[in-house]
Amino acid sequence: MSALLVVEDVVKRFGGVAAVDGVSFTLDAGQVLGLIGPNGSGKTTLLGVLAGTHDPTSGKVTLDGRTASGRGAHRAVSAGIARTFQTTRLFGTWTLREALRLAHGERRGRPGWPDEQIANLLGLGDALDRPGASLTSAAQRLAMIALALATGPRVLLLDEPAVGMDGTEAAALAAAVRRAAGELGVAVVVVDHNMQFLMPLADTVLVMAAGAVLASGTPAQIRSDEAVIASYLGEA
Amino acid sequence: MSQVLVNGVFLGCLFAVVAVGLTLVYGVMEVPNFAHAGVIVLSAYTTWSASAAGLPFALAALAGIACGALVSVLTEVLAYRWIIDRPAAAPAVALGLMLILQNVALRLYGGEGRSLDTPYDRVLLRLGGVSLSGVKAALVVLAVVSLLALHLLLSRTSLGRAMRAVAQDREAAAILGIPMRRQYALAFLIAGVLGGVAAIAYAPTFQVSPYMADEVLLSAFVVVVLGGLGSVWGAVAGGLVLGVVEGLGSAYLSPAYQSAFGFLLLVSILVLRPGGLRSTNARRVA
Amino acid sequence: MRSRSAAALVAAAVLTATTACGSPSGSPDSDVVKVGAILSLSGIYATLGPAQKNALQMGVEELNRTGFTVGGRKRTLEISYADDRSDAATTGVTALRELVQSQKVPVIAYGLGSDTYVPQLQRQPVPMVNMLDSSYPGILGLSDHLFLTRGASPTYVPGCLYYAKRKLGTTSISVITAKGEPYGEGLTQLVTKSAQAEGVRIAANSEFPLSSTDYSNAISAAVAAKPDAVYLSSVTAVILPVLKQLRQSGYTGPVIHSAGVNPNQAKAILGAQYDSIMKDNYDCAGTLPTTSQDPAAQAFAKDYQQRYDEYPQDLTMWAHDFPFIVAAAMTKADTVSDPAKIEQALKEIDVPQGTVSGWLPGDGGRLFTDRNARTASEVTAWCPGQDTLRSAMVFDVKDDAVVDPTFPQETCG
Amino acid sequence: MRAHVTALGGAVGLSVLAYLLLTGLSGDQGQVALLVVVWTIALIGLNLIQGLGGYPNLAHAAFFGGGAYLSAVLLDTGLPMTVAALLAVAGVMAAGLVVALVFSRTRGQYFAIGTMFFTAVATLVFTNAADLTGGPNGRPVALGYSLEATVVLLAASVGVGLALFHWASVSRFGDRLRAIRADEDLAQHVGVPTSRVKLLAMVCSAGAAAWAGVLFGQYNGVVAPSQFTFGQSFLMFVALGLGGAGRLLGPAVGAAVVIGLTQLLTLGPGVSQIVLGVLFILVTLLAPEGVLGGVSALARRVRAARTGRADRSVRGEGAVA
Repeated sequence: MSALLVVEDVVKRFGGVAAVDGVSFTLDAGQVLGLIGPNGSGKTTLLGVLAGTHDPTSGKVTLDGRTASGRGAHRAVSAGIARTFQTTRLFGTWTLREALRLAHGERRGRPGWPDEQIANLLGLGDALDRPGASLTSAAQRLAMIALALATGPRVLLLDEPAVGMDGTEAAALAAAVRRAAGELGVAVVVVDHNMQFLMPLADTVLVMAAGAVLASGTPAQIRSDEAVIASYLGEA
Repeated sequence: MSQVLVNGVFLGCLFAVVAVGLTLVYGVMEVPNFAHAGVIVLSAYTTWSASAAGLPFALAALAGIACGALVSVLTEVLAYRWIIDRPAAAPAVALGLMLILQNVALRLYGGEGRSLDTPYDRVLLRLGGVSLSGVKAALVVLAVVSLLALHLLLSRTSLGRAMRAVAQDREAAAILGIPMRRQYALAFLIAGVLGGVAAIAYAPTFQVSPYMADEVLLSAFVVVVLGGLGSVWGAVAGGLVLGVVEGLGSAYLSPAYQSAFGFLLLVSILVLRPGGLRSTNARRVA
Repeated sequence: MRSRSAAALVAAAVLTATTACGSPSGSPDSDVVKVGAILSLSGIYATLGPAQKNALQMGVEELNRTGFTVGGRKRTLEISYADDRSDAATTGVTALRELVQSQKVPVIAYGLGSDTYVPQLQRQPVPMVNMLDSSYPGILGLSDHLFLTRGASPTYVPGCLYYAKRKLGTTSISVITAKGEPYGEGLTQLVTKSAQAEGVRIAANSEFPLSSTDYSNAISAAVAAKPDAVYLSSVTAVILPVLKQLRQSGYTGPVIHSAGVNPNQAKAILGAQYDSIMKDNYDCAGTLPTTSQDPAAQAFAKDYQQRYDEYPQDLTMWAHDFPFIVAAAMTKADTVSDPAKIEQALKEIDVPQGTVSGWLPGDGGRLFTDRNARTASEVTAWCPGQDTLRSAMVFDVKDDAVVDPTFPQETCG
Repeated sequence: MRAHVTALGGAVGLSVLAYLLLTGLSGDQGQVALLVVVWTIALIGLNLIQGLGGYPNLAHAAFFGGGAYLSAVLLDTGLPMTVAALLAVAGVMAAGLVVALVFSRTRGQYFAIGTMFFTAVATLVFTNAADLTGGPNGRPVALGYSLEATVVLLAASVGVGLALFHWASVSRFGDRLRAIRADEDLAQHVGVPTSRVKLLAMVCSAGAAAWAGVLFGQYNGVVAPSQFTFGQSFLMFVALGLGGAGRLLGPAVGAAVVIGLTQLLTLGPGVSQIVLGVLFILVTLLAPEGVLGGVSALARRVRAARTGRADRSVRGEGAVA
């Protein structure tokens, strides 16, 4: 069986600078990929290319054999790739229920959980009818994930989802992501600096430096990789 | 041909002086200051009534510039200051101010055009086959002098450097302890002075009327987008480019569509760079 | 709930607003007869409207001193003035509807915007008497309800070229036109035609958009052709700023136009230098009250100048005569309220008593021939240092050619 | 369901009110009624792109004028009125499509400036293409509909327009536009095809403006460039904001307030405009959600206070008005 998501030699330049410089990897359904690396190493830009936020300068991303990159964010969503952002973004004064309904409406027949179930999964059951802006910042981050899940994704891209969460909250989030991956078969890419959160969650880890892949492997392999320790983990 | 170019440069100087005032305000406050048209109109009328009352032209002109500066600062203190956190509200407030200022002029001075006389009305400069009336030459000189003065202010004084810092990054400037309110007022003060200069420089060629600045303002907005919102030298260069383009288009294609040539320029820029030229000239003054 | 209360709110607001300013409408047969006047009291043509209003006021007062008799009763006239703000299509049409629908006036005097009134006239006909618009092609073809109390451009433009050629020695002329301004565009057509007839070469034909404030391209094109004279095609408020920039550009030759510029306007629009700017200026249009040979016109000119401290333009005498024309038509029609009958009567009346314009009567002594009443034409020249104009040539035009020209002595004041 | 019934009731009610005002008033007052109704129709369109979508569209006066001029020009070629009207609306919608495509990637103030210049150019064309447009002083419009038919169409258009807007507003189209208004990037990332939605909103918006223009021309009998300047675009933009952007009745309230102020306040030249300017600023500063937003906020507060005292439960309310 071929992989669900195939990333082939993706390059993204801004002006003359290559933010992502030839990244390739594959990801299967239900798998969680951790993406780590120092600030400015190109993680968020890579997520952007996967999610259609940016067009790749070269290379391509295929989902189930079909090209998914370079066609804009909404087409990426309709192909089944959804993302969250580093900064919390919800629709201002909208209630979570309204926002989920909109995202759900764009699902176009792809399978997925009902909105209530998504909210419950992320512990947001009580927050459904409250305006997004009135939630705590941790809840807002979860709400953003709920929104992404409501589009019925096959690939979920999370950009620093655990920022500002304490240990318990992060563990609950990790459990929720695991369930989504396991029960819905969603492939997940998680960018985070919080190793206590990320390492137990990820099936494989990809380390980026200066736009390129420095190393990849299981969390255990990465933890012992000297190059990674020297360039990144050691400083952390 | 050279005559057309000279006319283009004259228009360009006019656009530049008005556009620099707009872009300065945009740079520090992100406000599309339509009220600038009203500032120009009130300056011109002040000069006109002072000189009609018998004041020598130079004094009347100073009075006009002072009035422009005062009105401009008032628009900031009374209106723009209160929407600093809501950029979406800026266009409505700007339009409201423009309506108020223009109609105050209409109320005070009536709708018919007035003629502003200058001591250099009948001067005519000739150089080869090119001629330039004294009024237009004076505008070019005033534009160059005031823009140079502005350049010195921005680059050589601490006030100017502070203003550039604010335009660069508002939050960072506030953290550095730059008094923001003073900077806002200062930007409007400078814009008002430049508006006053524009008014006294071009009112003598045209007419003093409540709507005298409408077309110039539109062209100046093209210039501001052309040069990058917030960029002073962009506005100067953009002004000259637009002046020459409009001058050429008007002379060789159709004078009726003079301003349309500027708009075409603007549209092509917005199509190529939806964020204006700002994406390269990120908010900066000077 | 909310939409319903909001709907009520809108309704209430609109109703209060619209009923707040109810206007009384005249009863159909009162002793005070109300007629309408739509004038350009403000805006770009504000050089015209206020003078017309002054003159109308004088005419009404003179008429009402004796009054006029309709249906056996003594009547006086009252004019309801409306300002079209020099924008007939927007404000003027609204004013017309207000006058016709709400105030129910049976006849209306007006100045500009004839074509824009035509659809409304189709819906609700009322005779409209134009006291100003001589543009070419003429306004009378637009609607049967329009009347014109002045000679149209073709009755005076040939005189411009006739005079320029013979008295100024002009063999070539540059024309500068306000594009989009119908009066000016018509003048340019006529000047071109007359120049051809007189054997005067058109050195250059340049134009500027009406809304523009910088005329340098049009002016340099006109001057570069080195003409003997420059003709400026449009109305006073439009051509005077052009004239100023023309003189600033260094042109010193003669300037001809048909705008009816008077000294007050020259001073107001041109500023302190007006006298030197106006030097060598020639204006060909209808006869002026001040330079007219007609004693009634001269007396009116004197009264007007005394009362308003303003030089009377040609259009003031036509405006002055409007109340007398209306009174005569109502008397003849024997109604003060039926627009159709009054319209018919206008076509049949003779030159009324009390008028001062020196009307040239048509067949059978009728005032209007083909809904047009006219006076003689005249070329006037600016008198430097004296704030006044002198008559340079009085003439009439038949078949596009100048006839019966007379040349008064070339003296000012 | 309740929401639909009240919205439809409001639409029918306003239609009837429009008819009564147009037939009951004459002269100056009739002109005010005409302008309020015409602006309401045009602003219902603007309420899609600007009200729901949050795009400050300053091309609306150009579309409005485009409908008026185009129908007048087409009528002169001898086409039947209804054909001329439909072609004019279609032509303007095509222009709207072009404008939307050209400025599709610009946002916020850049979109405002870009569309403002579109209107400025349109005004230049209205002013200078004198053979077709009659030049700066305007042109008469051949009367294709009788006055009675025009009045009925005007009144009906208000109701139909409001009903269509309500339907669009509660449909997914409305949600998508509101999402674009709230956060366009996020909207894209939950799958909203933002470009397509904006194009559709802009084209529908232009169509409503053009239809309003056609009817305005038929009623007024004359059109002129001064009626379709970027200043008018601005007034429309502000009128919608004043009434309540995105709210069903925002257009009607905004049109009534702005037209009422500009036409009815005869405080001497200029003064009504000064009052208007002060009002813009005050409403922008004090009631960012417009008059209707202010009213409903006030109503909420009053109701909250009352239920607090009497301990009654608050009834659910529709998301309209």
